[in-house]
Amino acid sequence: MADYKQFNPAWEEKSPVIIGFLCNWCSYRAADLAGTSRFGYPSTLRDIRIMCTGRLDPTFVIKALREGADGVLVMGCHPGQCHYEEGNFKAMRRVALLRRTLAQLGVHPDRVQLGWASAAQGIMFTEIVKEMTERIARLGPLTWQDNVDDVASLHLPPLPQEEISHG
Amino acid sequence: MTTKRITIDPITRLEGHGKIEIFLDDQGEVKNTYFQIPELRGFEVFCVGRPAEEMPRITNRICGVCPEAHHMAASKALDDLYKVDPPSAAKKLRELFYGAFYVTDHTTHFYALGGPDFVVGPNAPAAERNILGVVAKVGKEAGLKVINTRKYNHEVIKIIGGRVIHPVSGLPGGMSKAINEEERQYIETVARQNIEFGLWSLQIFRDIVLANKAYVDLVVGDTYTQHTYYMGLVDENNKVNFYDGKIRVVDPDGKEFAKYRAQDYTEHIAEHVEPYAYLKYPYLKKIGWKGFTDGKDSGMYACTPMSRLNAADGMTTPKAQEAYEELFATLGGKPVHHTLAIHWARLVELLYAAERMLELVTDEEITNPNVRTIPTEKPTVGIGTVEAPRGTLTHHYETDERGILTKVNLIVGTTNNYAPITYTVKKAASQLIHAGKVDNGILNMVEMAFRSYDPCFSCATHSLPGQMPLEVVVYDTEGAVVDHQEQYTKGC
Amino acid sequence: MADKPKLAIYWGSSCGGCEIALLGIHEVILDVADFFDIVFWPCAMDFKKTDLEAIPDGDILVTLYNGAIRTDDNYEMAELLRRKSKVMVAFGSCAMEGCIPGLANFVDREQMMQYIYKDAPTVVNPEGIIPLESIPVEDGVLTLPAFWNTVKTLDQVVSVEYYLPGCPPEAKWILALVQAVMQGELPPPGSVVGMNVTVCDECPRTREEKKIRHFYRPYEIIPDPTRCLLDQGLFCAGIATRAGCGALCPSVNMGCRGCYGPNEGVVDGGAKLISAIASVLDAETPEEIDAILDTLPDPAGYFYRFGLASSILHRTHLEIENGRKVAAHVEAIPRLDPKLKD
Amino acid sequence: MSEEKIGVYVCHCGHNIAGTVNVEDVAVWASDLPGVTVARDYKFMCSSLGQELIEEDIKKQGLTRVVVAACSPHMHEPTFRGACSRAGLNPYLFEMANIREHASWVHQDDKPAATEKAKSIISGAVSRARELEPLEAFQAPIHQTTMVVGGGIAGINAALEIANAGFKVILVEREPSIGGHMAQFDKTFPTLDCSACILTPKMFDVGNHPNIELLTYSEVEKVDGYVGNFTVRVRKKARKIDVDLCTGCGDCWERCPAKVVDYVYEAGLGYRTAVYRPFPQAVPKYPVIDPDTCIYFKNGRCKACEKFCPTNAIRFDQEDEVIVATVGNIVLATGYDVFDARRLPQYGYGRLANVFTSMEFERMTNASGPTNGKIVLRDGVTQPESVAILHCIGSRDKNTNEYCSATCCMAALKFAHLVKEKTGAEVYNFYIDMRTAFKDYEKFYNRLMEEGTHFIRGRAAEVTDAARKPDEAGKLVVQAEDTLIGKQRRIPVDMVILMAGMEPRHDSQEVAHRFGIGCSDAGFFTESHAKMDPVATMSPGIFIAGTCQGPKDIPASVSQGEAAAARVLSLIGRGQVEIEPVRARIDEDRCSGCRICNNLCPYHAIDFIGELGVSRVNPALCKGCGTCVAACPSQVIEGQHYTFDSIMAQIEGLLWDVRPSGKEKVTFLEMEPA
Repeated sequence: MADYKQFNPAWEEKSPVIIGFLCNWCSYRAADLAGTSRFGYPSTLRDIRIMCTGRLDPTFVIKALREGADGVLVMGCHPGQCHYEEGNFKAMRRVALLRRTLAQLGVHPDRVQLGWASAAQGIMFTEIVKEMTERIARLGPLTWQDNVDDVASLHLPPLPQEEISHG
Repeated sequence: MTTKRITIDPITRLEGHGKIEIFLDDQGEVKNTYFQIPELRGFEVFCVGRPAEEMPRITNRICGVCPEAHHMAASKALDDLYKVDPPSAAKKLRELFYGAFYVTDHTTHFYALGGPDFVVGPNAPAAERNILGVVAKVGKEAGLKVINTRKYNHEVIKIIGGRVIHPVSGLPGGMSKAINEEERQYIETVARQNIEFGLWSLQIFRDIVLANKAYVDLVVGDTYTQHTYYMGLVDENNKVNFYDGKIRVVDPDGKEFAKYRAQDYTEHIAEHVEPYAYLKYPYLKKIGWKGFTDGKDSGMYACTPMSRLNAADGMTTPKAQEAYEELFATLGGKPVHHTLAIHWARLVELLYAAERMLELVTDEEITNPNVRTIPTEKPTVGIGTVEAPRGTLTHHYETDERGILTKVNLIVGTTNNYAPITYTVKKAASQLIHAGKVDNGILNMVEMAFRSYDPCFSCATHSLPGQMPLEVVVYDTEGAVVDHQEQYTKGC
Repeated sequence: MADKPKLAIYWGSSCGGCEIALLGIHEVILDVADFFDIVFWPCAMDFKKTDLEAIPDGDILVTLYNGAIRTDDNYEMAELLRRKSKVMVAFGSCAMEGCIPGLANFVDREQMMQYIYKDAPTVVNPEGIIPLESIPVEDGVLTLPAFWNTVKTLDQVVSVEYYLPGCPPEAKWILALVQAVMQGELPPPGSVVGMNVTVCDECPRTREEKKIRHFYRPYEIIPDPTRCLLDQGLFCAGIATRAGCGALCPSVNMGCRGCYGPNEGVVDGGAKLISAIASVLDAETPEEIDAILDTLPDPAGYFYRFGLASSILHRTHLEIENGRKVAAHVEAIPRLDPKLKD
Repeated sequence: MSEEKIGVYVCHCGHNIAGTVNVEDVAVWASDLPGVTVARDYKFMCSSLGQELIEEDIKKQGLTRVVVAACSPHMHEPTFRGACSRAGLNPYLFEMANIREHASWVHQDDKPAATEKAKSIISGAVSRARELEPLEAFQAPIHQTTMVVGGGIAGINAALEIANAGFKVILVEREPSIGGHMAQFDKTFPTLDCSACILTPKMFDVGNHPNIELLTYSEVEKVDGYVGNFTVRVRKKARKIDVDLCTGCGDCWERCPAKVVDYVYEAGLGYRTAVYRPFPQAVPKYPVIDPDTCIYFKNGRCKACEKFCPTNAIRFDQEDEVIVATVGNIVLATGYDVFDARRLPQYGYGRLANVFTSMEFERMTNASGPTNGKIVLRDGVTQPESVAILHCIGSRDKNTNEYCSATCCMAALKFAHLVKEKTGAEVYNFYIDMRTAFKDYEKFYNRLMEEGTHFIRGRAAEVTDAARKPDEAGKLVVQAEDTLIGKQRRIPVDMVILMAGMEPRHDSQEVAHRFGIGCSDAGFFTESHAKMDPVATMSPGIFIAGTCQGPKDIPASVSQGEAAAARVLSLIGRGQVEIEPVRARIDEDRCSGCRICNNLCPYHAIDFIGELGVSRVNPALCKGCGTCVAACPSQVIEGQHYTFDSIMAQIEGLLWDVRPSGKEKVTFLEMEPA
């Protein structure tokens, strides 16, 4: 496995996990093309096929972050090229508002990214995945569960970590 | 050494609604008394980052019992923040709304919470000292009167504020909705009934309390007397006003000590922190924090219905003015230092609120549809003050140029009285506990002192409501329980 | 008395509004007092925790729990009542979704202590005293209940059978719940007592196809009293909020803020608002989109006004900073990459 | 939910997957996933044996869900859905896990990582499969009429094939006449037979075919619907001629005083009049009046054509006509644009008079062209004594087009031959590589070398008229490095021909979007599969043929046109087609009528029913993009096959290895203070 400690020691032996939402017509086929053309890219992306980025419910993005993903990548057709005319515009608006909301919750905007790749842009697809992986690698793991298992919060004033752990 | 420890605790520490710890010395005399408030929600902190105009709909969640007070204080702070003057119809609408709130709130307290002590009697069994006890004593129609007064005034609150609990209509520059003639007529009827109700309540007080020497002695007794500064909101003629005016402080001799605009409150009020309470202790900055002692030299001040009457020169409405004069005449002139007199003062205020409602609702401008002034200024700082039933309530906001809050400070009704309450408790304790012997009556005595403030620790801690279930546990040196009683009182 | 079904009513970290709302069922409260043996209601009756502990587990038929979980106290009482009760009802927004107190999940305890006891403009605290969980004083030690970093909802700490939404719940639904219990006609566990449509269903305002070019702050415009507020660019959470209140706020020209929580089947109400509102923005380029969104400050504060503690993310991200967990901060407002234009 | 019996099949795909992903381990691992009753790995799942494996398990083990981990669903989803339905399992209860394109092929350098990723993908697919619901595909009848867009040689052949099979065809052509670029050519390589002679009969057939409705001077404006049932709006531009009266006699254009350069047909080398017929063999034979150049349309006077028209067919007031047609299939054969040589100023086209483009030369050497086939310099009289032919103009060039235009080498050889034959001039070919693939092309190349044409291997650096030596005076000098001898060479010539490459039509992106298909980076239309499905597109019922799909020569274009026709005919023969039931559905009882969704639908499939205060989806118009589903704030719109629950489940599945161990509650209780 690739070594991500070089970007951020917090990774230890782990690798970033990115959930991808790919539209059926452009970006998913771009990924297919990257495959048939054997264009390699980091194994960090785990993608979900949706018919159109217009299907992207922000709940999915939030769910992914909560369930252990370090980032979410939404990819669709280039503006004007959407198979359903304008679904990708809706996605762009939602991601814009979602990122503003998440920023208030301390989630770095780089963790939720939007990109376009047409069915013919296998290379562009791999580059977007590479770039996102590197950004996430620098940010370090998200591990949202730690926020909720808020052990440290149970004692006042905060005790040293090791004493807290059995709290 | 054999120090005894007495814990007066709301059920147990786990209830965490307020706790009194008393430490005795070898002779069993009171050595130290601690009154703890173990709650905190931190509105001042999580309101930062929110748009200021949302405060009337967020800060009212500080207290579900007096949300109207926070709603108004917030709305006024926003007027100040945006340097906008609401149309006079809007101001009148707000004050009318506020009057209805005062009537319900004072009614609740007098009949359901404070009053029973007198009406039913301080030594009656706890089970009878409640609203039902009152009904039993003064008759069924009385109970109905009380319930209906609450019901109708709640309707008024809903008409103007949008909702009975947690109203929403306050905005910088006015109110989101005007009232129509039909609504006005309804409110007028309610206002007239309120006046009747106020007079009737005062009569009950006369008949039951003033006619009973034992009660009067209790009221004027030393246990329930403390000489503090008094604070209240007054209009340009130094008359009592709940919605607007300047803050006036009189010293224990009744002389004006300070009179200032809400915007200057930080020059006059400071807060003291103790490590054993989440609640802070406000005091008069110019005098300073001298611990829990009374007198001219202590910065401790009270802020109750009685304090407001003490701090003002009278009432603007005729019937209330009469009642005002009667009160001071009966209790030997201003200022009145008797804690239990607060109940009487509360009824005077109730009558004033009712009369004021009628004035406002019969003002031809009250149905004017123009109840909004659109702000144009860039926001910076806004401070708003109203008289909440339990004391002067101040909201202080600072924002960036988009009106997003960067700083919030709240000085809430009951907080003002935290020090005097503590003092009362301490005094009662040291007067009633001797040689390690705890008189069984102590509990209710302490509690009465305490309840007369109608403390609302919901507001105070911006946390739980002001339920103050008190429990006395007396331990002998082996820690075995020798005596155990408990009582409840309800804040707000 | 003893063979009457037992009822308990309790508040955690709440404002007391739910209790007042409960009194809003007026005379029926007397039938309730009659039908049930009320074994625990601190705000009204004289029972203490020891009495509660004495009750056999599962002996209480229904506990109405309002208020969120913020301290050890809140948690331990919830835990105890759960053990004693057959049916646990999350009564009101605080217990159900965290409500306004849940907004505290935007910050952390350190921030609160620092500001409230040290930085607040009126505080004079040269020694920098902050309240402690356990405070040694001469002759003994005083204690305060532990104060958590994170506000939790009732069902995040104990299992809950029914939910009664609203801040506070409207009397008619309290009545519905109480009567359902008294008539033994309880809905399947997990049910929310209320409707499965949104506030729009009860809102009399006329709605058009949505297209938002600009958001107005409530004080910026005087809205047309007959048209949908959102259509007029005023934020209203009614589109994504469970009905049942009778659209009270819109009826006084004020947008809904979502106190009844998300609609049936919605997992994250905030996410739904984001999706719906962003979808109808009248903009197609990154610049246009950001320009419109700049007119809607504090989106998280609007979308999660009442539901932050029950949202999927639950609270703001915490980072370890010298041994303490503190709220992570993203300073700049994220903007779309202009390259996304094509 | 966990009562589902799920079968998981991990495909080796020979070495394609198994070479990188440890398929045996993955299969064993998958057998422990919740709900999985059988998990197997197999060499080729798509083989008949592989499919039978699935069918058998469904029948014997009563599987309720099937997951195949293999290639892209775009490859074999239909295959395995078929297997499922043959075994009696609703095909929409099948889920594909793409562990080839999305794992083994892209992580070949990291086998453990590829294996882990394959597990995640399968885990996600299994979780999603559990949430799938049975659906019935729509059966859509195929409308028998076909539309062919583009009247070049590819479109002509497609149209004729279908029409000859007895089905109606609507042929839409943007220009006044069909024929396309082939109609401009003189000879065709390598046989050198006359282009017009082989094209004209086909054009005539099209013009007179009972089954072909010919719409020239027309453009498609809008396309709605889906395979079997497209509604197409065509704008028929006003010819300003009443074709019922016009005989094509030619009096009008002979009398027309407005002469303009003809950039389309004559490639700028010749003129036409304002009322014109592009070329003599044009089909249809009727002229058009070009309002941009007609004097009458400019200043309201003239009307010469009207005066002289023997049949009074001139109609200055004629308006555009909009035709709405319903067709079952569409063939796009919209052709190519010629590279504009001005974009390479170093070759001097447009600046140096005797630099010509290949298309200009085609017209020049064409007997019916402006010079009646004479090869002369710009002066129109002088015959060149030396000619340079520069290859790869706008092809195989990072600065213009990276791709090879495939036809220029052969065309260049053809030109060299014609120059020699007609003028005996010296001919110099400047080439990078000679590309003479396909039947008999190499033979033609050898013939040219025997004819004595010079071949200089090297891309020309520039063409200049700045003489350095006396023998360069008054000539065009082509500067190039001869890479065979490794020397710079300067060749003075009289004429230079630039072999301009093929480019996608300038508006190919818009056209692609209009028809709902994709474009390559360069802008050529994207086929469904580069090898196995070259004339179909990602949109069922839309086919592509000829150079709109990529550079190719006449025989290739012809065969693609006919291939597309065959695909269309097979659909018409089947009579109906299955359409994925991926649609949005509104639960009207729970719709609160907030109207958020109303104007999100690009197909206007959502209506607001005022009296009920609810919104409703028209399934015939809905294409299942899911935009309204995601937007609905009260979550009462369900997206079939891509349901909220199925996607949420897939997220959980994909994150199987990093998910928090349990529910928050549990972890919380662990935190209970001591």
